[in-house]
Amino acid sequence: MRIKVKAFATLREVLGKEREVELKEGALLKELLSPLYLPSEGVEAIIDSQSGEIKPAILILKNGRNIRFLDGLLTKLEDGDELIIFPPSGGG
Amino acid sequence: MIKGGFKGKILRVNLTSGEIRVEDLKEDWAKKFIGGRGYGTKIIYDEVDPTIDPLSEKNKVIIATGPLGGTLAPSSGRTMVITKGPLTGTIACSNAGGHFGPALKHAGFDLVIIEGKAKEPVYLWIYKGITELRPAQDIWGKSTDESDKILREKTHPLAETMEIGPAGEKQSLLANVMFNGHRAAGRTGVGAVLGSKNFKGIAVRGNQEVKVAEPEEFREAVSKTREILSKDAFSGGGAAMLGTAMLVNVLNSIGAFPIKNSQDAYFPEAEKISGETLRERNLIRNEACAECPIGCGRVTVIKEGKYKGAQGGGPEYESVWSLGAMCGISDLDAVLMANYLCDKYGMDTISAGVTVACAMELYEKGYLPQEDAPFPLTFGSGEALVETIKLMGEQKEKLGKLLAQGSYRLAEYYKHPELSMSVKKQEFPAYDPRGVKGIGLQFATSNRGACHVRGYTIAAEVLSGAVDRLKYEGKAELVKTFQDLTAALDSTGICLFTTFGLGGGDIALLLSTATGFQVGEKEFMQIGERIWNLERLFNLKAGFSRKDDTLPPRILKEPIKSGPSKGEIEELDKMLADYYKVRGWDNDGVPGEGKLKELELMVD
Amino acid sequence: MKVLILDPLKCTGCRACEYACSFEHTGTFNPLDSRIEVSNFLEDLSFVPTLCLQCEKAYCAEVCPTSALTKNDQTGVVDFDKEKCIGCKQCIIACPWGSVKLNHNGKEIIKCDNCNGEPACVKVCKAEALTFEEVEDVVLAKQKRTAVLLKEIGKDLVKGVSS
Amino acid sequence: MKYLVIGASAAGLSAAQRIRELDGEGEIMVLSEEKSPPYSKMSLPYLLSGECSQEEYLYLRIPEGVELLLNKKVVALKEGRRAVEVESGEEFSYDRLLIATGARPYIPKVEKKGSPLILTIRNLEDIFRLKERIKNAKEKKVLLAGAGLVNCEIADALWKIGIPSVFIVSSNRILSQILDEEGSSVIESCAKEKGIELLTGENIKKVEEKEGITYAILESGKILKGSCIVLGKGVQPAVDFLKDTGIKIGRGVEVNEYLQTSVEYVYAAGDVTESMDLVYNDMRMHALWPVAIEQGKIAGENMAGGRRLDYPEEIARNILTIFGQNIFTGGISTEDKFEVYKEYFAGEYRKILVRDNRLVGFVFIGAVDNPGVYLFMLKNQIAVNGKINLLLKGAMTYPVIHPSVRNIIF
Repeated sequence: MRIKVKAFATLREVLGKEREVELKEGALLKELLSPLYLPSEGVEAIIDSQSGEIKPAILILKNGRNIRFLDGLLTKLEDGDELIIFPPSGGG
Repeated sequence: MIKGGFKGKILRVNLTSGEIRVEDLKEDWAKKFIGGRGYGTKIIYDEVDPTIDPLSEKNKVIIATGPLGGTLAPSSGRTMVITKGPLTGTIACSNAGGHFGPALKHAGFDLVIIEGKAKEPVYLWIYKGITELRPAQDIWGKSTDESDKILREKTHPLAETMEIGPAGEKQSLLANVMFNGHRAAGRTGVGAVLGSKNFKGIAVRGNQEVKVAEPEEFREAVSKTREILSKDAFSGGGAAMLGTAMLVNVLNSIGAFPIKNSQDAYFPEAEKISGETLRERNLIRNEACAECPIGCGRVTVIKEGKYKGAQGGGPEYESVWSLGAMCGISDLDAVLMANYLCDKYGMDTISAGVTVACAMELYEKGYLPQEDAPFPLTFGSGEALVETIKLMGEQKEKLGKLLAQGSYRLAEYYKHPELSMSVKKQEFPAYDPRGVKGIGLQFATSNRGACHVRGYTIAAEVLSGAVDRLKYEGKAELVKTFQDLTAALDSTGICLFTTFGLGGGDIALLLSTATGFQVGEKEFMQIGERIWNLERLFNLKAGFSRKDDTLPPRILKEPIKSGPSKGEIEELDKMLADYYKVRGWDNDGVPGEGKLKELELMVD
Repeated sequence: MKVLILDPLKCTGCRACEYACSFEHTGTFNPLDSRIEVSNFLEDLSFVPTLCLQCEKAYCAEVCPTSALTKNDQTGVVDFDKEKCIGCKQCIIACPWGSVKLNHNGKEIIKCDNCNGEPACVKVCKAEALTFEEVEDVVLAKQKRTAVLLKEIGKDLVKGVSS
Repeated sequence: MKYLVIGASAAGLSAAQRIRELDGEGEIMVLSEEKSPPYSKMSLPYLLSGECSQEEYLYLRIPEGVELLLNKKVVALKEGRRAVEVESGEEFSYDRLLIATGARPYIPKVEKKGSPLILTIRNLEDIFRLKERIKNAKEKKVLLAGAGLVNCEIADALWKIGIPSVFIVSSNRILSQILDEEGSSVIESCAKEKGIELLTGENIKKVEEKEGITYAILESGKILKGSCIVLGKGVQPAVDFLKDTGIKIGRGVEVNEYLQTSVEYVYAAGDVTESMDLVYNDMRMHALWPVAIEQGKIAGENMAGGRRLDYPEEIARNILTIFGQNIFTGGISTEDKFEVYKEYFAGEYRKILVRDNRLVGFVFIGAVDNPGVYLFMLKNQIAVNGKINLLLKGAMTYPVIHPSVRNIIF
């Protein structure tokens, strides 16, 4: 299956603006977020290497939904999913 | 005895009599309400009848700094403008960055009260504690950046200035108060109040020091808070890189980015007006307000096309949205131009953009007849945007005059008030409540009409993702916490953006060491709650009630049509009663006696 | 030896350096008590921090009648000894850069002392417009800096004040 | 090479220092007529006020490898023999000579009776004498004849130590040599506030002493009582010993652009010389401390055969603090000429004069901002280009003059 991965702001420098990743059916988010599929610098920026968890305030959306309120790193991916990753941000 | 932080002096300027008086800051008030928004609200509450016409001589305007202004506390450059707002009729407090607040402190004053009405246009010159009201006829009518220049020419080249533009002079309800021509206290029409008083602005330059009560402890608190902000990925880097417009892609990605007067909440062309694009195409350099390590300010230029060469501060996220997406526009140059024009006229970019969007929908639906429109007001047209802003700013023709009264009055005139995306007649900021539930409750209950910076739940609902944006549970508490925190924070003189890194405890520590008042996190939050309730009391007396704590029908009934939040509506009722309960108010949104006693507001 | 380096293009105009400097030296906040000064150009929103260049041949030290100002060869700093200063103010008119200044009430002479090797201004400069850098040969580095500065300034002098 | 310097003040010592830097071999000798080691004369009022807490702070640094001889008052120049003669008859020869004898107070003729004390303030002993006189006097008040720079500084110093004073001036205002009328009146009102009296259009006719009290009888008939009289009527170049020599003297010793006098191998620097004024465009005395240092340096350089440096045209400038007010003047400051811009607000007086797009004079009283930059602008005659407001308000900074610094790392 193919997953679209988009990055914004500072993460564009390490992940690129947009890419498509080919994964096996039924793969989990955790599998995608690895140097196998993404530039290792990008993975380092997202995942805490010690705990293996997503770094605080990194926002990952699957089709617009924060994956924290899905199944986190265990969120199941489906063909055509759009994954968006933001570095910590704020505004007003 | 004021030990530090505050200067301890208030300047009262009566424009009717021309008398200028120096008064002492009341220490017990400072303890209960801090400075800035809190202290200013207390003055308005005590001295201004809530039922008056905001544009009458009886209204007053407080220009206030907080105890952290003029110190090294991070981002301590805020200046608050407090009055009864003419756009909403509620208590109004708008605040701006820049360097004016600190300069006022260095000139010896914590705040300035402007009352009465001058016969002829005047401005106030404050120099090293010496004050003078001077004629401003020859500055009247000038744009805010011109006014800033002339004021500095007439007073001191290094003076910090506050000014209204043509919008304020003509009492447009969208008029803001600008600082040095490029920082805005934007909302609720505060500029019109100054305009109604024939008051053009203030130039200030001082030479006094600002002391803190506990220098060593304060030094540590400053290092600690600056360090936290530097380490935080947003305040320590992201904000400087992309400015607030970095949010364009974030809000659009979750489908809570209202477009075309909130007819939908997903903008396929968002990238064209994003912070990333702004940086690539238009950014000249970053600008920071006083003592700010975050440095989110943009200095931009239009490099090509019709508006080539135009240059200015901003735009902020909210402006990119209101003048861009909300009007269906992806032409960034037109958005920038409209933003610069709003600043020149002295108009709130959020309300201006949303009002244009409202006019466009009225026009496209045929409610705004073609004979009233000097040109086609079509969604997506950058040219129409810029021209409409000019009409609005100059109040030209019938439409210009209507636009200058904001979207609600415009839509009401054309018999479709439901098309105004506003609460208490103040236009929405850039978040669709249908896609972020808590912010809808915040818009509905905000004491100055629809507003994001009275309680920025977006931080938790979207940015940190600490809570689920689409759930209703817990949002009442969340909104209350943010509202109280912000009310207290706005009273200290530092910027809301510090709260992306700092908690109430950190700010309370800065406050305590600066003033010598012993304020912990709990007390700090309680001060915020006290201010919030006082503002509510003012509004209740002004005639507002539960029925005004609502959202436009579109938000409550029309589901989002496309994007990640497709199908969502905002069920405000699921949160409102809860909110009143959490606040200790009755079912009509009136603070109970118990609550007022607890907050020591009973005597009032 | 370390020297303060300024990069005006990075300055965001926040003036934290001025406040840090004032606080370090007086314990209170007053930009007029700061040794470092940010010039703001509101026309185009650009900012230039300026501070003492610690000249090798310092005009200020040359005219000081009481040797209150002396060049310290160890630190490279032109030291100011407040005790010896009588307040004649010859130094402030001697410095063409305006880097030896009067304080906020116009009574005392103030001058950058590099905060004894830990400049407070650098610590708060988030934009990194100010840095404190180790240079091998200070005299040479300074000569180079001054040469660049003077070359540029030479062009300016002919044109006059920027309009 | 034998270098001889007459006078051990700013010009003499800075010349000696420069010569030493350039010529490691030659013999350098400095002669001083005073008994005390060289000290800074401009600092004397600060010693009186106590702002200079220790006398030693006034002592000037003697450059290494320079021989200083005290108590050697030069009485004659023997140009033919390339030597000078001192009071004791001793002679000192030279290959290169620098005249840096400075100036002496001008003393007008006044009738005296008894042993009235009339002081001038030029030397260290003068301060001790004044202090002593006040200490012993029955009437603790100093009568100041003249209100020039020195007397104003003395009045200020006296006020700081709690001694009242009275100005007796023949003109109509104080500091008339450096201020315009508005400026003077600002300072006069400050003086008045501090309890310092001012009598204008008056001259002392007669001075008497009775029972330890000094009486000044004025031309108007008014009689004033005081501890003593301090004469502050300006200075004259100290050139007595140059009489009947080939050294040309105008207002002061005449020098060319290399600070050479009309006699070969003889140079002059400091208060004793006259120099071309940049804005007035005529020869004037610029008896100023920093001018003396600068001239000493250049004379030293030329004497030691370094690059022949020509001395730039000079600018009058003064900075002082009296009666709680800072005063900074430069160029044309006593009159309104050319384009005049002025402002008086919040106790601060500012004035600038612009001629042909160039700053030619200014007066700042109260706030004195960026004075070095102003002097730089004046000296270099940098085009003002319409930045009048910036200039008038004291907001001229070097990044404004030098826009290039906005774009370079330094």
